[in-house]
Amino acid sequence: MGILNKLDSKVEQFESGNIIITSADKLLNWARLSSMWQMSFGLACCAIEMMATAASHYDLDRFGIIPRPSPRQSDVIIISGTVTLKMATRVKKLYDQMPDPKYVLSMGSCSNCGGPYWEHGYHVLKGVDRIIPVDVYIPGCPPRPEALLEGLIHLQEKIRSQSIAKKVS
Amino acid sequence: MLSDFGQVLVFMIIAVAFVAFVLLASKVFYPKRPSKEKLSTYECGENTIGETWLKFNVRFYVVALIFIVFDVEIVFLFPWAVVFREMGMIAFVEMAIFLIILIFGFIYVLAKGDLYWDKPKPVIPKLEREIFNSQK
Amino acid sequence: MRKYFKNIYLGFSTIWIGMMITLKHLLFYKNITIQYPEQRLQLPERERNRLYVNIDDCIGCDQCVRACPVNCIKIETIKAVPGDKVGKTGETSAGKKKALFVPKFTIDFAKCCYCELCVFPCPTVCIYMTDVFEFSEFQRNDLVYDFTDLTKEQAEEKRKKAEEWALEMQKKKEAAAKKPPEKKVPLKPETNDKNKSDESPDSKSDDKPSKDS
Amino acid sequence: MEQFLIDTFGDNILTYIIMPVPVLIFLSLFALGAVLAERKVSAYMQDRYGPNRVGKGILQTLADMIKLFQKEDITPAKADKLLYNLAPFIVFTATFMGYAVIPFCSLYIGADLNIGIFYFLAITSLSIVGILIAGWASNNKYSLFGAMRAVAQIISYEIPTALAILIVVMIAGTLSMQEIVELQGGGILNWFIFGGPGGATKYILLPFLFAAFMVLYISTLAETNRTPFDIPEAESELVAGFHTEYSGMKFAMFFFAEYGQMFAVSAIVATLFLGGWQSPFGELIPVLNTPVAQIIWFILKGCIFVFVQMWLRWTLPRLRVDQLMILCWKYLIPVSFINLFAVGLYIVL
Amino acid sequence: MDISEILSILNSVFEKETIELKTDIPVEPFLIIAPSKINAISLFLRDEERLQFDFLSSLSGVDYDEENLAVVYNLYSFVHKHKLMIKVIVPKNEPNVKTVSNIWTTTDWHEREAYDLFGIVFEDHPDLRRILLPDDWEGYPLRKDYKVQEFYKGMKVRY
Amino acid sequence: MEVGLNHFLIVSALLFGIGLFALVSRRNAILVLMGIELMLNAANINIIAFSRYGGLGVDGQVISIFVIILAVAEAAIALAIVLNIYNNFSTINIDEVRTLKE
Amino acid sequence: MAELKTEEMILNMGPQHPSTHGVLRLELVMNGEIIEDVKPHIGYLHRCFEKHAEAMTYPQVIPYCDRMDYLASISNEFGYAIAVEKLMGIEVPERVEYIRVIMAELQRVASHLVAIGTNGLDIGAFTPFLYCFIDRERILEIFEITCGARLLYNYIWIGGVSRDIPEDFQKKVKDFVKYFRPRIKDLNNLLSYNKIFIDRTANIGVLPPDVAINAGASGPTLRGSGVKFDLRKDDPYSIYDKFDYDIPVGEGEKGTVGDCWDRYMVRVYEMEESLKIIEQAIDNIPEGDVLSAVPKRVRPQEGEIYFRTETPRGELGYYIISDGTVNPKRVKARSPAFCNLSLISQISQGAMIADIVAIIGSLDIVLGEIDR
Amino acid sequence: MSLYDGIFYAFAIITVVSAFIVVLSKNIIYSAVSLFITLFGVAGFFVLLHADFIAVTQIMIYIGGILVLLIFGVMLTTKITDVKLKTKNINALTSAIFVIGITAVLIFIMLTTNWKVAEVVKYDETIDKIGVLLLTDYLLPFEIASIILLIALIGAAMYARKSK
Ligand code: SF4
Ligand code: SF4
Ligand code: SF4
Repeated sequence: MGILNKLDSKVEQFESGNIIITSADKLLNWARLSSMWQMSFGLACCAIEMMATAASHYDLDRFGIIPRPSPRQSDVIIISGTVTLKMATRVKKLYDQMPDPKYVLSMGSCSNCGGPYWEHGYHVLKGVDRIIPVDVYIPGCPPRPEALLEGLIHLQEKIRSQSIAKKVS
Repeated sequence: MLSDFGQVLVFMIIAVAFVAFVLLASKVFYPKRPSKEKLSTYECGENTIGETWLKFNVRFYVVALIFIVFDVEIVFLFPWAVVFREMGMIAFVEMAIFLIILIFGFIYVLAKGDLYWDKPKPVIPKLEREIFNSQK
Repeated sequence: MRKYFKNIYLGFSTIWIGMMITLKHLLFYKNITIQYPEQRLQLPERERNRLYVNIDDCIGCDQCVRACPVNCIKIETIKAVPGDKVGKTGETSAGKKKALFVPKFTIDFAKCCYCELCVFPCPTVCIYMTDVFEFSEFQRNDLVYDFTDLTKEQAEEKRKKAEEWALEMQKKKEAAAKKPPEKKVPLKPETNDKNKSDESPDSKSDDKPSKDS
Repeated sequence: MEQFLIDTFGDNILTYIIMPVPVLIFLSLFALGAVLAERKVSAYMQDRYGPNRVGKGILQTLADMIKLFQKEDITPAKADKLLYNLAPFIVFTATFMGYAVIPFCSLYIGADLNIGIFYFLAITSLSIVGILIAGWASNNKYSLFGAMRAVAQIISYEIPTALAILIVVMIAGTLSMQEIVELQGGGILNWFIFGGPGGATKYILLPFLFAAFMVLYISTLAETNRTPFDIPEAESELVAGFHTEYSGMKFAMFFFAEYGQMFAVSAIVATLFLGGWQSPFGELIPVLNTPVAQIIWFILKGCIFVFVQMWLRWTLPRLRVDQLMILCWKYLIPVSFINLFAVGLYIVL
Repeated sequence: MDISEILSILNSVFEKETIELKTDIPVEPFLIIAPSKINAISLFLRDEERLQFDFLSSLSGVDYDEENLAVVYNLYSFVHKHKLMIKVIVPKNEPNVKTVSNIWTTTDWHEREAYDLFGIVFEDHPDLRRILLPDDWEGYPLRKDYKVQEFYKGMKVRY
Repeated sequence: MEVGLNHFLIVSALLFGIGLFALVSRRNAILVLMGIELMLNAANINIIAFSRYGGLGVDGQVISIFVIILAVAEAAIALAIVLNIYNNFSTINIDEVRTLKE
Repeated sequence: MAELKTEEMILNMGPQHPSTHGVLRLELVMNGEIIEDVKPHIGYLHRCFEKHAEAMTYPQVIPYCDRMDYLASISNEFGYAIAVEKLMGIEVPERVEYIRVIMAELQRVASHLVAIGTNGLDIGAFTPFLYCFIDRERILEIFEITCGARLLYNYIWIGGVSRDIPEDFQKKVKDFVKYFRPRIKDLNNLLSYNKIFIDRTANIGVLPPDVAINAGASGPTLRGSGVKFDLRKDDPYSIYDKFDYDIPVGEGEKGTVGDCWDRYMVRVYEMEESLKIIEQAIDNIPEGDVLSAVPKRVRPQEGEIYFRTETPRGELGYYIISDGTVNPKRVKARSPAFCNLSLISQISQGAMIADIVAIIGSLDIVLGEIDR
Repeated sequence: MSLYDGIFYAFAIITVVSAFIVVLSKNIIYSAVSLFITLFGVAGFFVLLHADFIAVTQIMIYIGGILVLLIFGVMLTTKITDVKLKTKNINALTSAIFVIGITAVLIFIMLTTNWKVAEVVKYDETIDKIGVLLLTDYLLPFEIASIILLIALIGAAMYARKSK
């Protein structure tokens, strides 16, 4: 049991015809990509832009994204800001506590690779991908709300290409 | 009457069956990748300190207690309300006595403050010594 | 007792007022949401987003690198051999002579903090900020942009040329001035040294190129 | 409905089994719609659009459901497996059983118990046990806290609810939901909020009935844990309350039950005070009093109350737990008692 | 009130050696106080009728020079609206300063921060732990000779 | 066999027995209370059964309401006492309390 | 009140918690619902600002200043720029001063809007929060046309501002002021005077003035306790002494002086005062060049300075030591939120778990500034 | 076997089994949950005995009230992960024999007694009859009940207050 266990977690550019995309796939992917509940979790300056994105002007809810306070009910974690070494273990724990399938958006330079702090920041984790697998990197410091939305759309594309079927070579 | 309750039973069975069906069906689909971290208790990203044992307030109990007394009272009130129109004044007086006795109890617990939840008891911080008074 | 009723009154009235405000918004206010992928804001011209380097105009003067607080610009330059034209015309659009090849001009947008400090000191106004912000990637390395117009082979060739020429010059100089032998021309163009900082981030005190700009 | 089924299938067990199905379908559709409506209403109140990208937004909740369907269902290692899994059953079942006595129209009621409203009151309290178990079994501080608070809140507000219901029962003299609705036939002025059928003197009761109506509405709000009474799941304090640890479909069941309850209590309020499925025009316009129209009236009335619930939720801050209790014990219950006596006096005199 | 007046008030109570006035460094003049005396002098500064420095703006640790660390106190008086800057200089190998957290509660965290980042030990501080960095961090990062550790809990620190 | 009075009586007797078992064998005060509740329930079944089959009529039901009230009063007071015991002895094990008292 | 005998429960709030405003972690020692002690743990966002400042040249520090208090970047730059200017003895042109003040006041409004909104959100009111963000967005728009960024501006430079104001700047600002006044009224009706909100915040987290001063509180937190102290008035910098405005202080209108409601309300009033300043300044911006005083090389003489300004959160002081090179020897930022937060364990004793949320909200902390 | 009988047996099995779990379970919360089922089953019996009002009262008071009170009691006095939660049965054997004896005797008496079985009374509406009876024949117990409740209320509140 657990059909979705086979869900590939890495993006692979499938060549067309390589894979049987069933309509079930489509339905499941569609549901996942259109209802990404985000874990309400902010770290630093980028979190403010994330809040602005969720606010009326940009409205994350349009994409079906609502913040959930508990990781148990969220699908996507937006790492919005500087991950410090003190925080890193917690971020990892929170990520771990999310149920599969789950996605990670790295928002802003800091979580991409330490950003402005990459050089002298003795206490800054240089990129959140050192602890958890990141799906989409959104550049910017902070990224504009639109950039976050674009990243989300990017992530949706990635989800769209996922499949539960085995690859047929 | 029995058939009506039978209907209620059917409602219950359908509800249970529905939940069971949905949960089982989802079990077929969802991925299972448990790990130690994933199964650990959520506490804002921290490890839990101590037991999940809350020092519960007695208020919880007192509320339940008072509720149950009122519950019983309500159980009496319903048949009373149904026959109220037919019985008229007698019913009213009898119930009034009944209620007033209980309301007395209610007022007692109310006055004693048993019903109030824990109010915040703010401790206003103080300095050991007055050192500043020009602004007042 | 009066307080009791006042509380009830206040409760209802303030809740009512609040509800009227939200109702007003529900019914009469225009939605202000920008429906992003379909609808876009007109971004102001000063918008600070992804940098763009017009490499045709770049003279490889290194000013932007020194100004950057984050050290996310990396430039390598190769001295042009006399007679070798840099770029198509050998000049910037303003007509300034270009003397350096720029075989490597990368900006790591994963690090950049979009502060615009690199834009102002550029003498040829060839590095500037655009309003492109939609460039999220699946891989972090894709966020490192290289603006150079030279291919690797070309760069290699130019480098060799420059080295040969430098060697030649050195020999010439040695021949010309045998008496003061200490005065050596460095093998590589000076600018190259300053770009090493990225390899040793924590020895911050001396390799910071922008120290005395 | 029942008669119709008996005609179709004969008087066998199948008849009874089919009866709840419309309710289940309605409940599912309602939950899907209400979640979406809630998001839309809140969005428009906040000058934004709300979900509008998934099939123009209409399919949003469907997508949510299918997504929750695929989500891993985590049972925390420290949780009590058996009870943890049992809780959603109890909560959902309790909610659904409440629907058995809600009269949707003159022909359809799940089970026309002659003690219908009393039954409703009792059966909704079953979910208390579910909540307690959920909170306890999760072995999470927030959950337990949330559960205890939820229970304390629900049971305290059951008293004013019952007292407010009693007022209607006193006037109606019956506990059967269907009969209560039938008594309110004949136009808007016969609704119990206007004193039910009766002479002109009934208007003396108007303030009391209105007070009872308010009490009932407020306490049902509290019983369904809606803002401003959503302390058990107050995000800013207790993360997600008793279902903090629940994920996937089990969480969806709680969600489902919550929205189901929203409509159930709204329907009860509508039934008791606003004439249930009765058309406001009575028999004046007979077309508006056919069973189909009745269903529409009923759902409309219910939905209005659901809308007010949403409206309140997106306007108000939430109370603190002690204030909530004070509101119940110090305001609602005394008011209800006074109501009770006043209405009683009116009737006997 | 001028700093020299403050100095003269202080001098009338405390020994001259413990307090030193520096005016040659722009922009602000300041007093240098012996580390052991800081507590007593602070108390005096706060409670003396004419001074009443009831507000401590800032307490900063400084890597002063090769051998010394310093603690800088910026005081302000809400009553008299005057400011004062005090420095305490301690050697790096034995950076002990008396705490003033019993005088201004705000210094509680400030001192912890100075301890955290410079390793200045505040004697008699009620709860001298690291505040910003995790408890198991090595070294005092704001010292000029700080070398960042290679790994922290298995995570690489450097880029 | 047609379900009749005896069936109900047997179930009630079983419940009573189980409740009694809790009463005599369990040492947790709250479990003892649960046992008592079981026994009261058994009694109630009896009363109602007789009210239906024994010609007791609705009177039986009224009586059972009073039984329930007694159960409520008993549970309320007993639990309050249990709380007090717990508060004083930090345990609700009856035996332990007994020994602690001495 | 003696409770049932059990050991105390420790509840973790944060670092991921919806209402700790970022990565703050509070360890609550609870007795039932009553909080006996609060142990704040900070440093989850320690980004080594002071270390960076030592490695940067003076102008390069400014982007990092921005990132300290990311809700009030302009104010952060402002203080730093003035401090360095003082150290170097630069006189900035009048026009620059005006622009800076307008920007700083706009920033103050924007920052208070977030503070107010999140305070409401903590209490459970979601809609006012979004209304605040809508209004804030209007301010960001002004910032964006001026300096191109929405959040972290790098606008105020040492000796000037990075760019002159655009043409329609004045009009936009005036529009905003006109638009915003009635919105404050709406906000008050919707949130500030709501009975539930008052009940939740009045008499909670009372901070007496002497304790506040002793603990180093500043800004609205201090003024909420009734202390009329604002650096713009009491230790004027830039051109704040030219304007006419009030300093609102908490008066205990709904409860005790210094409670959460007072602190909250001080911010609301302050927004109106800021509007006043903006109105007075916007029409009087003198002509001139904004970059004329910007030095080519920023290399202050050896010296040190402690300079403080009033940011939306309170007294932000920069202690800068220059050793005569292009890099500062030490930059210490005395952050207001750091001091304000240190008060929390004092003022939340005996509060309930729901109150602590209100208290955090009313302190208006920004973790970036606390941890730096 | 009619449907009625089937339902009866189902309820009987559920009730008795869960009652067994109540007393035998090591985990007191499990006991409470099984008590929930038992009480529910008893309510089912009441329905089968045409005592609908009593059945609902049973749900309302026992499940909504007493059971919650019991669970609160458990939570207030017992640590959840505590070993003490897992109370064990002492001298289970002797008491089991004793109890089985008594139960057997009871059942024997019940089965052998020739109960006077009257005509099965048919009534559909019990609630108004109950109402009338309460206000007439059972008036005195009714009023006394209020006093008992009053005493319970005040007494329990006092006890609870003392334990604070
Ligand atoms: S990327 Fe920039 S805006 Fe985002 S957290 Fe880092 S410094 Fe702040
Ligand atoms: S914008 Fe700032 S961080 Fe980015 S390259 Fe230019 S100077 Fe460096
Ligand atoms: S400053 Fe301008 S010209 Fe100089 S290297 Fe940079 S981009 Fe090229």
